[in-house]
Amino acid sequence: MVTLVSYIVVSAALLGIGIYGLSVKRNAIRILFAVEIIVNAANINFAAFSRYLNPPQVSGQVIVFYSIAASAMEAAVGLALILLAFRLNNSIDVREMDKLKG
Amino acid sequence: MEVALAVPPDIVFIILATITLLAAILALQAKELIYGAIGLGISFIGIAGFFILLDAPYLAMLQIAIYVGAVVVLILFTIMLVRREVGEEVIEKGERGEGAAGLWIAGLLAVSIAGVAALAGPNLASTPPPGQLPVSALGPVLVTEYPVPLVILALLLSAALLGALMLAKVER
Amino acid sequence: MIWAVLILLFTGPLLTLPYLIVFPKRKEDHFRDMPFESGQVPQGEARRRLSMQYYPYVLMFVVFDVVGMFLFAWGISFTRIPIGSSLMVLLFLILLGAPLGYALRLALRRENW
Amino acid sequence: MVNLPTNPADILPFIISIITSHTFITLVIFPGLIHLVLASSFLTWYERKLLARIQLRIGPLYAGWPGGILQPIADGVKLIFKEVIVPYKADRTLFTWIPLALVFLGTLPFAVIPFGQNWVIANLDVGLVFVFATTSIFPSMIIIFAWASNSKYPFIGGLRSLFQQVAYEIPMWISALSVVILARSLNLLDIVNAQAKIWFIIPAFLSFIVFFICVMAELERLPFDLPEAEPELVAGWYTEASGVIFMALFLALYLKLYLMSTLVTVLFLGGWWGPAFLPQPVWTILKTMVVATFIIIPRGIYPRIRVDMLIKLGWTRLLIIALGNVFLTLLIVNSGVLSAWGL
Repeated sequence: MVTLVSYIVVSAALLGIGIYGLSVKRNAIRILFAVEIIVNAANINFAAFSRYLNPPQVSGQVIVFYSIAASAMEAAVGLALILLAFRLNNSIDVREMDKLKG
Repeated sequence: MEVALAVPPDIVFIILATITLLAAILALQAKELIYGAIGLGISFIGIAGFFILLDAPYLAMLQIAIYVGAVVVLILFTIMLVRREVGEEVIEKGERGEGAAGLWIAGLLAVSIAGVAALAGPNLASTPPPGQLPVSALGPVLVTEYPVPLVILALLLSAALLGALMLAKVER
Repeated sequence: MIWAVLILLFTGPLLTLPYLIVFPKRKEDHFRDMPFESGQVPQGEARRRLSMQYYPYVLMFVVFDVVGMFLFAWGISFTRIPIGSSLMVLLFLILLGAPLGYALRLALRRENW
Repeated sequence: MVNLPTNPADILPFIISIITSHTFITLVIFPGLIHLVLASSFLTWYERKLLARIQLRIGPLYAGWPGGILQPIADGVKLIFKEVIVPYKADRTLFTWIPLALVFLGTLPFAVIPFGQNWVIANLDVGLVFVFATTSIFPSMIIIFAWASNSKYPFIGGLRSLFQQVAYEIPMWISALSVVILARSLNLLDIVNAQAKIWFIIPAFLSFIVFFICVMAELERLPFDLPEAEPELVAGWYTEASGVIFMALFLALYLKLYLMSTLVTVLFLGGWWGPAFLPQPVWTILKTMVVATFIIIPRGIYPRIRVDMLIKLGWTRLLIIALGNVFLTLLIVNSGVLSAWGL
């Protein structure tokens, strides 16, 4: 039986995968993947709650809409930053981006 | 369709969840970044499947068109731009020791959220209320109830476009 | 969804059968498997870093993808939207017009990339 | 669920009832798989014949009557039994499976294309967006395939293909938007039904022009065939494809040609509407073939355009015309000129 809880569980699992990638990975593009996965986990929750509320609400879907738009833009800027970092450092390892360190 | 090939939603849900989670893991763990991007795309498609199950078909199409159609393209493009000539993934070596710790943190977080949700389960709605929203219900709400976020969205889009361009431009 | 499953079921065997017939793992033959370069021996790496020139257009695509999907959501139901709110959409597009023009100006200058 | 028969004697009638059911016919025979494979292979023959006639040649001749119409089948058999060469150091998995995924993606959008009032597989409410969403996955597949083949020409071609399809997708969507505004629906059945009295090519002529140009660019047809430019790039992004892989890619490309032609028909040329002496699907297919002819003909007569012309045409002219046309359509619809035709 698919209930609201099953969606929350899937989204929690996605969140866990995302957090794992965020904390462990050193490749900047991988970290961006992790961020996208986390945003998607949140989107599932919005859509699920909006569907299971009574009466059916469209606001949840609108939030997902804005969230998708915002995270697409975040990916665009993030990838531009990665390009810039690659040009300056010749590496996309986040541990090597320590030019500002004293 | 008159012969309703009524696949029980549970099976569809389980298959979708498996695909999504495995693809998300592939996105992070694949050796080549290209495979990672493909895994990310498959995971996005799985989430679009969830949106269809949740009676939000427009969101599913949005997800596929924006994420799989645009963001994955941009990611692939960037991967090909930042490739090193030799030695694809020198970075991954130092991760071994931290992997276990990260796994513990992430697993703990996910399990605790899922546990709380399962405990609160009886209080949450278990069956969705009947009645789907038509696709055309999204537009009026988007434009009439949220006009200010709309303008902010326009500003965000322009800022992101110009910012990303200025960042990626070659300084001379 | 049924359609997708059925296509998988049909195109799968249809195309994997020849795949299986044709694809026994054979010994690698360096000369036969060489990439085609009009008869010349390929030099250097094929997957060289690509030029940045195309980057701004892909970026513009990502932005206008979002705009396009938004406009579809507005377009199907615009009869039920008061005309004042539709002016909001006009404002939205005008706000985006200026960055588009500037981005195109940046993108068309060859020395930037 | 369908009740499965328990008595062995009932099995044959049960199978017959399944095969003759409308669902099965729509899925497998008419708008379904057999029709799609036949139509796309017919299109390959038709294109060769048409181009040959334009260039005062004869084209395929020997395989089957009339005019070598069985040529696609002969080609298919030949390609299946040819040796597949995977280039040295290529990514074997991606190189073999991406073409299959492309065929899958090429067939998927036909689920929502209506060939007649009852000849549609899935009556989706978001049909048009579904078509656009599925076709927008093509460019990333192509660049992955080009990357996987580890060769220079495919890589340059794949890059150009990505860039071009990305540039022309936006004007295409926005020009389709004025059709959506006229029909007030994303469901392709509703869109065709709204054209019962007047085809949308008349109130939305400008967007038809923009849409058609964008379709040609999306399909990488001359004058927009920069991704496969034979004199420069050998065969563009599928230079290294051979045997079955080439067949799958070719099938996917022609499925996309057929898809785009039907889409133009459905959106602008009134779908199945026509004098009643022919059944509805026949009208759809006839109009589709006319559109396909107009897509193919420039290949015989036009030269290729330059990259900068491509950019300027797509991102400035077509986008601005499409956006302006949306507001023109809004004005037309609000002024009530079209109320005589029920719009």
